[in-house]
Amino acid sequence: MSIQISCPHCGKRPIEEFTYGEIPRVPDHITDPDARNVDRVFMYTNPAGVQTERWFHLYGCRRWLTVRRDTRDNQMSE
Amino acid sequence: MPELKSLPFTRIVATPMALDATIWPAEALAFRAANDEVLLLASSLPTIADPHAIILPDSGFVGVWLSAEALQAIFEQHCEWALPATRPVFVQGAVAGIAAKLWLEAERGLLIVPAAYGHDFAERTGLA
Amino acid sequence: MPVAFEAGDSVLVTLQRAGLHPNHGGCLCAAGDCPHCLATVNGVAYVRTCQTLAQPGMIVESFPTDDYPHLPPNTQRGPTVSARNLHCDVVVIGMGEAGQAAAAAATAAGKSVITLDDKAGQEVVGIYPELMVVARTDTGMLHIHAHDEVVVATGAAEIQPVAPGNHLRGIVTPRAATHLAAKGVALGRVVVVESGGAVNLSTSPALNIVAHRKGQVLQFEGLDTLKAVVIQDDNGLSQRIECDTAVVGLGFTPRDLLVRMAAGLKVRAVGDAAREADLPPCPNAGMVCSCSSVSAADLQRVWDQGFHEMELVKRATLAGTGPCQGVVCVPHMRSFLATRTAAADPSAMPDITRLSKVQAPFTARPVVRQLTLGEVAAGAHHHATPRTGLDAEHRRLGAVMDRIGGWWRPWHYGNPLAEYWAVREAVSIGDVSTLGKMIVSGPDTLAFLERLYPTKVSSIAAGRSRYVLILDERGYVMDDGLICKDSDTRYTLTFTSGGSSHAEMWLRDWAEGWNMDVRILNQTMSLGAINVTGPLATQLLQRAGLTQPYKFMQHGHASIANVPCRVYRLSFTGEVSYELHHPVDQSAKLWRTLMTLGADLGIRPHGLQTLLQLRLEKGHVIVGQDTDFDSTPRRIGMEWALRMDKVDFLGKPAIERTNKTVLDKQLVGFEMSAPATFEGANIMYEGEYVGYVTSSTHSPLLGKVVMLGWLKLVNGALPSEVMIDGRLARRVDVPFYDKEGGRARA
Amino acid sequence: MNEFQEQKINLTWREPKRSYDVVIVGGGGHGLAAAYYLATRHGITNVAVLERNYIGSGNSGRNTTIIRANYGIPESVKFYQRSVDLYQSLEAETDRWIMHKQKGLINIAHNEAGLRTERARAAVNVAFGSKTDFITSAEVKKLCPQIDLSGGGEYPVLGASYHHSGSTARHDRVVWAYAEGAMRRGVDVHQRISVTGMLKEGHKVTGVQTTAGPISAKVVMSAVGGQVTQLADMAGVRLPIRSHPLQAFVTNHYSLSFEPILASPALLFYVSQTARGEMLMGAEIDRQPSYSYGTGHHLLQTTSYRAITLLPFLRDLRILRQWTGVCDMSPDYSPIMGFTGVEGFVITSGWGTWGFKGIPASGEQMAELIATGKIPELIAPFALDRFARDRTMADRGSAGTH
Repeated sequence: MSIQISCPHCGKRPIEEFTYGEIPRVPDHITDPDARNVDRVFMYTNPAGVQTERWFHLYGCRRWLTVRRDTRDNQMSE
Repeated sequence: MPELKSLPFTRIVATPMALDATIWPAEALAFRAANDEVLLLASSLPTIADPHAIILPDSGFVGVWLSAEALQAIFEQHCEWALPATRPVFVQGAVAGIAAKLWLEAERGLLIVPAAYGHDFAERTGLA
Repeated sequence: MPVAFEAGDSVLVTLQRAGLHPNHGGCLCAAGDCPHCLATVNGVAYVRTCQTLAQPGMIVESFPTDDYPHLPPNTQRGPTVSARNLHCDVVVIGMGEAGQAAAAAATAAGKSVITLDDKAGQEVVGIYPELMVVARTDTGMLHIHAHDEVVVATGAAEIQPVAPGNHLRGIVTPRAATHLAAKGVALGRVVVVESGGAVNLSTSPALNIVAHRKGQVLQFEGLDTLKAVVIQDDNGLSQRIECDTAVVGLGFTPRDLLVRMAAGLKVRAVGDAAREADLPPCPNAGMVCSCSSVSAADLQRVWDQGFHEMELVKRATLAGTGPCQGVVCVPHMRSFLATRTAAADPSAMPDITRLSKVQAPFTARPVVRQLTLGEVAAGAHHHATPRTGLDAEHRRLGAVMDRIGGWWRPWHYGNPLAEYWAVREAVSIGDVSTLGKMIVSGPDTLAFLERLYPTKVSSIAAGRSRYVLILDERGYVMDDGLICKDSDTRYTLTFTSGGSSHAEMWLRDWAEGWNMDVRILNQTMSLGAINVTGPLATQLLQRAGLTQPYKFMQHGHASIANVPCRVYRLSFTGEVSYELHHPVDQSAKLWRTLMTLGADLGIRPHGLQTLLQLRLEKGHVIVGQDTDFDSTPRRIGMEWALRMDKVDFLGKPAIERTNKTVLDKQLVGFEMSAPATFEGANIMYEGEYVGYVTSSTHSPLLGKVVMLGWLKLVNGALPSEVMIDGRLARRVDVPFYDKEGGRARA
Repeated sequence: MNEFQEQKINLTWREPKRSYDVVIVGGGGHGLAAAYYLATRHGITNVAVLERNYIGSGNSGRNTTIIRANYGIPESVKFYQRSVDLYQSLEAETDRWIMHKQKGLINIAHNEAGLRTERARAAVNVAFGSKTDFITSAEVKKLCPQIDLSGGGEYPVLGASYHHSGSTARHDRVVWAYAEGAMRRGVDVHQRISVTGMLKEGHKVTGVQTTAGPISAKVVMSAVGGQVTQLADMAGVRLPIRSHPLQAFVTNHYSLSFEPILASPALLFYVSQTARGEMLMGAEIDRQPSYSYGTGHHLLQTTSYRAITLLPFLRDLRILRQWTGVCDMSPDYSPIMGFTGVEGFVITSGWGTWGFKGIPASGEQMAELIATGKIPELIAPFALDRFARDRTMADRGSAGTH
């Protein structure tokens, strides 16, 4: 096993059972619609720290769940 | 060797509230696959209090009843995650690299996988 | 040469008893730390003989002297052992005093404990996230999942001497001397040298100790085998003592690799594994790293070249990159660097008692104990490829099967040309069970789909279907499929086989993101689907029980061959086609009945190869084959599938944005004379590369080659004649066949 | 003394100055190569390379050392072929042994889709000056006698593309050859200095704030791998980058007898034998973005399983060590090179899992860009603004991980 994700429906399972998703965030200072669209679909915050992300439990309930994960050490906080 | 057989499930997708309130037929096995989804093994259908519920027969899963010992042997070799101690219990997750569903009773259990993976699952777990 | 052994002897003890050294020479530790007893055992090289029990018939080979071991010849398949998953609260690694105490304490606290010990043949390979301890045993792999903590009680390794001649046979650590003596191995005349580490061999009365000195070994003398040691005492006086075995004590370094690689995990070292490392004297001559043949002189040379950090010295000399992973050389490298750093900068003078001033050992990385690929692979599987309900049927019919779009599918049944003509002139069936099939139901269904799809969903009538492009947020074509309206609050959606695995995630993600009151059911693997296609398709289905006629793009329920079917009238091949979606456990029954009923109509099944040929004649795009990452509807010439007058749909802002740029390339059709070129062929125009062919086939019916391909605009226009495979090809409008579409609607 | 020990390199360390013409952030292959080419091709030597750890400590020291140009789109083939050419002459140019060895790279197809991809790869490679042939499974067997063409009965070998110039070189030595060559010409390389911010005048970048104090520069170039998003953020630039771990492992040393580099895009696995005789294996990136250098057992387990499917002899080899690098992936799997829209700040990034093979060409082209202030034609398609301009560089051929 490696990193585990807690699925609220199924319980703790290895990360390999899940598919990664992400919540794009566009900074407020980008106001031009085209620039906002480019940022939304291509740019990433890519933080070295905690980020909120979505995982789909492909091998279990087949539903999305939301966790907060520290990208430096993969610690999950929710 | 016991083999995987098609299971006559009914698949029900409805609001979690409607599923919570449903009274399942006696002797039915109702597996809560997700908050809003139930896999039902029963001879009759209950009323679901959701006018938009999707209720359909589903032959897409195969399964096999195995003794607790036989299941234990499979899990030990092919399942990385810990099974809960309570019985009876319904759990889901990867077994032998395939999405499996398990209904565990005290002395036996039902092991369920999508029919599309039945061949591989049987081969990997020695059920074939 | 056969060697006798006693039950319980390690291979090392067995060899030593016979007067053999497993690996030509070097100090032995007999404790699994050093590389000097490595040998090839039963064809597996790099086995620690001190950790391996001797077995009858075992074949032990020492290393070739002038090369590494040969690659083994194995041709057998699969992992060599199986894996077991175990769960507990606490894992204790190492069953010495500290380990036993830790295990007892955990047990007393009501924890479930699993203990692992080298001496019991359990070699811990690594500690991984979520406290998974991986151990190899001779009977298989253990994957132990600890819920509370892992206790590392692996003790300490003895530091080995570095001096000229330390590659000879006859040098052992104090522990090894004790162990070998206890096993009755004759060590001859023994000289004991305490070089900073206390040596107490009084428990081994069998030893013939001829001298016991404090000081440093200046030299180990001998050709292959030790003949004498030269010792310098603390007063600087040196003495040469003849002997057969030298026992040198230099202190200890904790066996803490497992702890260091598990930084951030609940892993605790106890006992000697938690002790501070002793630091040996700065090595001046002799072999520092025998795994990579790095001498003290080599360390000095790279220091002089400007390599002053542990990691850089490691990389420049390769010290520490061999089988023992630095256990032997790291203490000496640290001592060397601390001494040189101090000499270069007096203010950095290292205090030997305060190791914080000495550079840390290099990063600890798995695997701590070596194991073969065949062992580590235990319990692994390939990504499983799903099979349709007709899989056995295809194989029975002799189909060539291929992994296509993530499924096992029939490529052809031995005669693709006959399959082709069956569709064009009679009737044929094909397995399309792999299509994505999703039901969406609920009060928000229409609003949801309207926002998801670029078509005007509200204009689809109940009982009708519409072909749709599926876009991602970037405005790129992600998939295509059908929207089929069942009722105002319920729709069935189909996706391509390749897109089906993604479809459910995609629908649920947006339904949640937009907070839509919908229920979603994925029926992809629950329903089989058979495409009945050809001019005689309707006739065949009437024989099978179809009572009502279906118009093009109409759908409904019917019993076909006594199987409850959802019938979709459509066409991908260009001929009249019906898709029959049915319970997957009845696929074979339906298939066989249709084959029987159609026998006199000339029915044949068709595989994917033929289907791809038929659709290409119709110019239908295969998402993923003809499209690329950046395929906007404009680039693939399918803007007709968008309703830009809708308020919003997924990808609309991106389409509006990209539409402002100048069009650079388009997916277009080409024709040329036979033979067909391969898919991927370059398209050239006036000697310049202008694109490539994505689909290509020779059309039996049209008697020419038809293709789809990406074509760059040259000076703002699409070239009308290009060179493909060195031959002239003409750009033409698609479809190539039945341009009016009359055949599909018949 | 082993034959692979470093003999010739002499590294010269100097105290940092307060001001340079060019400050390069990141002392890996890309940063040091740019410094080297600035010095050797353009005579610009008032240059500092800042490395927060030791040189080559990031992905330059954590890769699988493969050099190739068998990409899937013309722009990439041309760019990487330039890198292949520069690598081939690097030993002669620097008089330093980088252990460069041409081995040939076999990319195996296991199904019809794979055959289509490999045929297409060969065609576009040849069109743009890179030598790649489509070969049959029998020819694969000739080049790699150890292969099980049935793929363990699971993944049969149907054909392959064979990239003649597929090569390897010792990663550390490439780093040191560039470092020494730059140092010898006056470039300063500083280890253990971290950049903590940008010096700015308005939106313009005028230098870097570091753990060793402020350092001003006319041009700041990011050659950072791993935490490039944070660095670009300091300059006010948003990047389309996600950083993913990539793991690899080696076996012990064995007698040299595995000639080619062998890759299976379908099995997501590749292998070569190093000059020292280790079998070096890699797989796909971890799916979740992360900066963790931690290694997992799952990767080792599944990659070993895939490896022995094609090469059963690997079954009895002992694994020595596994490690992890952090790869900056762009949305179209192509690198990002050039101007950033912020004056004084240029970037070479998005190297994904192909950073090592891009080092010479990236260094050379970025040096030219800095020296001339103009975008060289070879890297113009890789500009950051391609996403906004709808000119992405989707490269199916780079989706392999080696």
